[in-house]
Amino acid sequence: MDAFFYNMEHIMMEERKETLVELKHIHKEFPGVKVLEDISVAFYPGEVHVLLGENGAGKSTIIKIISGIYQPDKGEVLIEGQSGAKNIREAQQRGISVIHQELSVIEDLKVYENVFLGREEKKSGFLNKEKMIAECKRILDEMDVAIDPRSPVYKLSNGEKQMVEIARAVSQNSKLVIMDEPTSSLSDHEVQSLFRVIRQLKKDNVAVIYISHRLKEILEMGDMLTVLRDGMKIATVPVSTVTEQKMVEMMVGREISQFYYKAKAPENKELVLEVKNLCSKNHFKNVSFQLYKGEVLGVAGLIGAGRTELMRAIFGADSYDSGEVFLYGESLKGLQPKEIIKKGMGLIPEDRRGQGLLLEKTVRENTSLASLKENSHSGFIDFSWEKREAISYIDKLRIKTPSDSAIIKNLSGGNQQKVVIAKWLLAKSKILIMDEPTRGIDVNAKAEIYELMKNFVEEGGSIILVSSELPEVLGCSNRIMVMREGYVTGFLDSAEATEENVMLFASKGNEEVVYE
Amino acid sequence: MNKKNGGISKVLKGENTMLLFAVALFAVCLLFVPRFATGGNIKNILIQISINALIACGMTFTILSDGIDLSVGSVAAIAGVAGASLIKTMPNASVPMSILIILLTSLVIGTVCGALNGFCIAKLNVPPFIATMAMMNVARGLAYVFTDAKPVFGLPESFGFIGLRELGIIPVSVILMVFIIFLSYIILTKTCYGRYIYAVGSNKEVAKLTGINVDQVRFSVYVISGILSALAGLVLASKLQNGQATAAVGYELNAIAAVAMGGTSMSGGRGGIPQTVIGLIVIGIINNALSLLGVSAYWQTVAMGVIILIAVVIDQARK
Amino acid sequence: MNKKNGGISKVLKGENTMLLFAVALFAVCLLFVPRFATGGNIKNILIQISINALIACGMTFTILSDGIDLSVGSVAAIAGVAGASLIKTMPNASVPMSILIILLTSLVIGTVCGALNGFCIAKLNVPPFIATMAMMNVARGLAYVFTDAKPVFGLPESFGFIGLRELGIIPVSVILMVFIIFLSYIILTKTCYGRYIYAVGSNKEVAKLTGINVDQVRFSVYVISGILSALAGLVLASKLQNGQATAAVGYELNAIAAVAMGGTSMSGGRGGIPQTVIGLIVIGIINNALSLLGVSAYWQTVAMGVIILIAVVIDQARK
Amino acid sequence: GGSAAKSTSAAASEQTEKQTEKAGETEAKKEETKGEAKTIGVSLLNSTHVFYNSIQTAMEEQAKEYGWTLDVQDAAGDANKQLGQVQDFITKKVDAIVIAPTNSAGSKSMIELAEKAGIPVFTMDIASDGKPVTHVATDNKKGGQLAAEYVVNNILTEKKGNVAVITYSEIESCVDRETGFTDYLKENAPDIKVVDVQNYSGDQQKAADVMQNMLLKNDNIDVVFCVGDPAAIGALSSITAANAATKIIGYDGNPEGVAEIKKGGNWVADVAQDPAGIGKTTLEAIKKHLEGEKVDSEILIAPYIIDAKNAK
Ligand SMILES: Nc1ncnc2c1ncn2[C@@H]1O[C@H](COP(=O)(O)OP(=O)(O)OP(=O)(O)O)[C@@H](O)[C@H]1O
Ligand SMILES: Nc1ncnc2c1ncn2[C@@H]1O[C@H](COP(=O)(O)OP(=O)(O)OP(=O)(O)O)[C@@H](O)[C@H]1O
Ligand SMILES: [Mg+2]
Ligand SMILES: [Mg+2]
Repeated sequence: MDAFFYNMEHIMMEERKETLVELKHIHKEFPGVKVLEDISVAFYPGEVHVLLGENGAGKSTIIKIISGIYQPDKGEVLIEGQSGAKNIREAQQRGISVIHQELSVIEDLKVYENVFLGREEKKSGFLNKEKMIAECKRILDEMDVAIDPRSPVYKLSNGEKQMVEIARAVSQNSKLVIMDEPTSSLSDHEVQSLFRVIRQLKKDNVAVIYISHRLKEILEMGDMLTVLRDGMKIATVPVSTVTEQKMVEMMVGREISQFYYKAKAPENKELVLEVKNLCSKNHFKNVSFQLYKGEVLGVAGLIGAGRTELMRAIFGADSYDSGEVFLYGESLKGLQPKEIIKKGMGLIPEDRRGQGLLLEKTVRENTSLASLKENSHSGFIDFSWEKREAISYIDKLRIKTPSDSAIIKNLSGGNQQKVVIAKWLLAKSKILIMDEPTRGIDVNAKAEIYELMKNFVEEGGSIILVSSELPEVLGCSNRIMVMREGYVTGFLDSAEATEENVMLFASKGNEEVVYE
Repeated sequence: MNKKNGGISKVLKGENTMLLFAVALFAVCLLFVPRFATGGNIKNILIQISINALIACGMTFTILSDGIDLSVGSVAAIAGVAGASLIKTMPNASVPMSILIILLTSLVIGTVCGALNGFCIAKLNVPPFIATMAMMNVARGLAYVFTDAKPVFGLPESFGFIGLRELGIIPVSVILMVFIIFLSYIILTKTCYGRYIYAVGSNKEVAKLTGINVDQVRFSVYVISGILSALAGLVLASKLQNGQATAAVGYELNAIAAVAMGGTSMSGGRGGIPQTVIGLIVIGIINNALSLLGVSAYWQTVAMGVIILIAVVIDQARK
Repeated sequence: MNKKNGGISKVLKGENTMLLFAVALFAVCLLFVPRFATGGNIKNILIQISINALIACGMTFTILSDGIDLSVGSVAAIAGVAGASLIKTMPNASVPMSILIILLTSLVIGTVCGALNGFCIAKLNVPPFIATMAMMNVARGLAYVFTDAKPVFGLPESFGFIGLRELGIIPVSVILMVFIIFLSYIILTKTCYGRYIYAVGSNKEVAKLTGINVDQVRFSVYVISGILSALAGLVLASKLQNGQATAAVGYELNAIAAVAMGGTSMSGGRGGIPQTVIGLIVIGIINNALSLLGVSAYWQTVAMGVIILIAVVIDQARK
Repeated sequence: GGSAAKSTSAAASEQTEKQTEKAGETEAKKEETKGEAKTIGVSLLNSTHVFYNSIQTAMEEQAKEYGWTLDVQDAAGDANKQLGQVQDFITKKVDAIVIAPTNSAGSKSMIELAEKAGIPVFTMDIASDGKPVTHVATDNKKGGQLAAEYVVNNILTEKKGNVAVITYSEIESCVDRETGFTDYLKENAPDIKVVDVQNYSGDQQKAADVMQNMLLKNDNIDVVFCVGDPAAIGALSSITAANAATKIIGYDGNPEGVAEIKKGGNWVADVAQDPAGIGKTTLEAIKKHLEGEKVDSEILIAPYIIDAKNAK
């Protein structure tokens, strides 16, 4: 079969001439890990080339090599026939722009300042702010996102930040735009805006490298597909020749029989969490809902709908103006996360690097952090317990790491996410709020996480699942709450939940607010 | 200009509490401190903050870039000593000549010291605190070695132009201060370079990813700080008509206090010259008022600490 | 213990360059500095670093939590003055009584000053640099007011026990230093609280969302730093047999230098007591060797700066 | 005061001469006896201060003459650092130790340490609470009095007027100068009012600032007494800038002060200490002691006034 793919690739290479970027026999190693082995692949103008592979397969490393962040140990990069970029600046000057996997915006700068960072408009030597603001507004309007160019970026939601980064990358008039999981925190609506942009880029004969773990997107947008497994190239094929099943097979090396795991809705409704008329100025208004034992409550909405803010408020991380939250009938008013965690709640935040993990610390230390105290001996850490549990969760969740004392920064994104989940499983939480839990996670790991979720609720836990990936919400939730601009616009149960229905609620006006 | 209007309208909306605090403090002093409200005293305050202002402008650059410069006082001292020694060899120097000497010495000494700091920080990756602390020792030590700790005095009259004379009714040192403040403000808010300083201070990694030459930015802020410190040292020498190795000890803390008090974040990326100016004014007014009130030296120290704290607490409480 | 073995094996692998540097420095001094290699001199070095060691241990806590404590010197001074004044009222105090007074005074003064710092920082959200700078002024000023800048002397013999006496051949102050270093090490590496300090210093938001009481942690490190600084102030007073308001000026920089030089990150989360100890030893050896070599005071300042820089540059270059 | 000063220093220099002669005579003998090339450890309060600098220079000259080695260290105003230096001197087995203590209290333990090691200790400038072999110093209170006398006798001869003081509140010896000055006026010329006392903390620029404020606050200041020459330099710059008539009396007798007095401007007089005298006398005392002679436990070098008449 591989021979078949190889031939096909060969034939197509002959048909087309000018490559924009070409990798030839690239090898890359980090201390102790071989990350890329003999990778050769070519990228052409006007083509969307998808890189696909499990977490840690080496996709981000490839794009970091193309964009001059890393130099290959062996092999060469050719950009328009010339040797590759020695640093980021050079790559940029030679027409390569990148949307990195981890959010790369400067929080303290304004939206327009971020969009034009490094290529400011000037008028007689000084910054031409008016022009940049106007231009930025135009770009954002074209992408159909309502963000004020003058707003400081730290005030935006994660999805909005992602849109800012996209705006920045696509407005550079580059020859190659690389997108490393651009949609991981976007909902359908924004994904469609992004696709419009990509189509326009194709028309302008720009090359696009696209990385995503959402297989549907790949089928919709991709032209060519390169699959990686453990740092090696499996194949390069036209997207038109594959199906979702096929992609999974190429990527994982086996078939995945079942993907979404939905637990049965609980029979007798035992109330666990109740939110009553929760309001927070600017973020959400009058939110009420119930969560029952053994259920997965999905929360859907477009970016900036206020889901993250709501979850943080429930968890005690942010204060709210009015309303109340009851956990097992007890009010949580004025409690800190510390106390709420003690009562059995856990939060898997949307921004794992900024809010979920101590990047400089080890896998072990991150795993144990939330349950350290409970397992200590009069304040002294039980090191053997810590190591035992860390190793057991590395096993259980199949976390790909050299050891339990590896610095978590060096793990691939998906594996980092699994450590966050391990942290709360170890803390024996009964209620888990999962904010975009599968962001940046590969299909295989996703399936594993869905299974974990199912087991979790079946053992009597409850989950609030906030996700921008509609199939995930639909596939895993027993009930779905839809939000729009800070309001709850509706509840759907399993039977009535379809993509169309959810989108209807997610985009309709406040006046039509419906409660269960 | 935008920003300034922004600042004022923010005050009216009660957002920029530190400016509000400065205004309130000023009003209180006007009412209760004898002779505070005289033209002469306002001039005095301006003269008194002018040296710290030059240093604090440079400090604003380094702090915004997520650094710090502890060597400012020592650089000021070594520059003062060098400039004084140089001018001493020209007993009949004219005013323009003196000014030239002052500017040249600032430029050379400031650039050398600043570039060494910048090189260690940007290229050798030494934490700014350590690198500039080392420079603080080295520059101060060299100033002592150079002068044997004796003041360099007997300088030509003309050398006092910048530190002592007035143009019309405005002291030259105050004009210089206003000019440097204005220039720093323009650089930080109206140029790409200024924007990059904020970007680097806010997030070095991301700044690097967007193609900003992070090393260059980090290097250059220390050169700027060095030059402005050296200039401050020369103004000081001009004002006191001598160059001394012991001059400007502990001035780094005064400058940092002014920068941080105004609300510039110690970890970079947020703040700016308007904030520094407010900080300078508040500290200047407090010092002046305590001295006019004849508060005893010991209590002055206490009062200074308490008032700075109150100002910052009020500012934080509003946020 | 884990960590220590790690440290040594790292050195063997050439990873912990600063320790290597310290060892090399020690070897060079053994060979080239006359009288360096005597038991008496090693004892001297230990005595000389003991005060800074107490303060630097506290500083390690605050810096690891992403803070800083500039008030250490002033707190030491006010504690020394208070303790000396107190013991002066008991001319016939026994040794245990003196020790009790010293410990009690450290605890009370250190807790009060540290708690004020911690409150402003953790609860009122004042940047640590500003809050502790304010405390630096306030405590120093109060010490002056309290003593009128005159030393408090004529203290009972017994007061000198901690600072001057020896148990067997080991000075009591050195024993105290070793004890505090050990205690700090245990707290930071073996307890949940220590782990939380690292977590808070690495990322406050993550720590908060993981259920760590961030405010409490941030508050407490300043109390620890306050108590250790006060203790240092009392050991100093005991050693010098008097309490004076001018004591320990500028000690904050010495302590920060020791902490930062060893490799503890100024922005928190990384480093620890072993690093601080290495920093203390390197600085102690340099000071002692320069003094034994009879290098002139001015060149000592220069040399100190240069050597610190070299050490850190080598350390960075290896990374 | 002035005459007393001269006699003391004259006596001192006579002694020096005698000793040099004696040294010449016994040169041959000395070569046989061990320890003629002595090493003296000196810990100065603050070697970045001109005053201590002058002491150091004089000592170095004298030591050269004796063929001794001096090991001068700077305590930088820190008692703990000074203690460390004394410990290092003991390690180095110096023949004698000279301390200019950072504070009147606190050098006791250093003296005891050295005594235990059999090394004699001498103190300079600031008296110790311990018992050194000899203490050589200027009388600071006396210096303040001299300045006040000068005001009464030469400036405000009608015993009426306003004076101010720029002091250094953190340094005990400077506070002594201040009180010497104010106490003398209180007793001998109650109509001369001390209208303002401000602290300059050893920073010239701060002295300029407080002078500015004092001039603004008080309509008329006839004389300002500065407890150190750096303060006087700062004050001078503000007085010049304000075009005021305030006269300055400094303290220290540093060359830059003398230069200003010679110019005949506002800086009219200076209380001169004799740092060279202090340095020399100390070494002489050490020599005597090491040779087994008895020395006085205190040698006071009186300060004297420098004004336009005797400035050189
Ligand atoms: N700086 C580094 N040091 C050590 N190992 C690294 C480093 N960067 C990446 N790796 C390792 O290289 C491998 C490939 O990482 P890479 O980020 O390219 O994966 P990826 O395919 O982008 O995965 P994901 O889908 O999770 O983003 C991973 O096993 C990762 O742990
Ligand atoms: N710190 C802040 N200050 C001011 N506004 C904020 C802040 N954080 C978020 N917002 C605003 O709150 C709104 C809701 O953001 P939130 O992150 O809750 O959305 P979300 O539904 O989780 O969307 P996403 O899918 O993009 O994460 C956003 O429009 C954002 O602009
Ligand atoms: Mg990746
Ligand atoms: Mg969200």
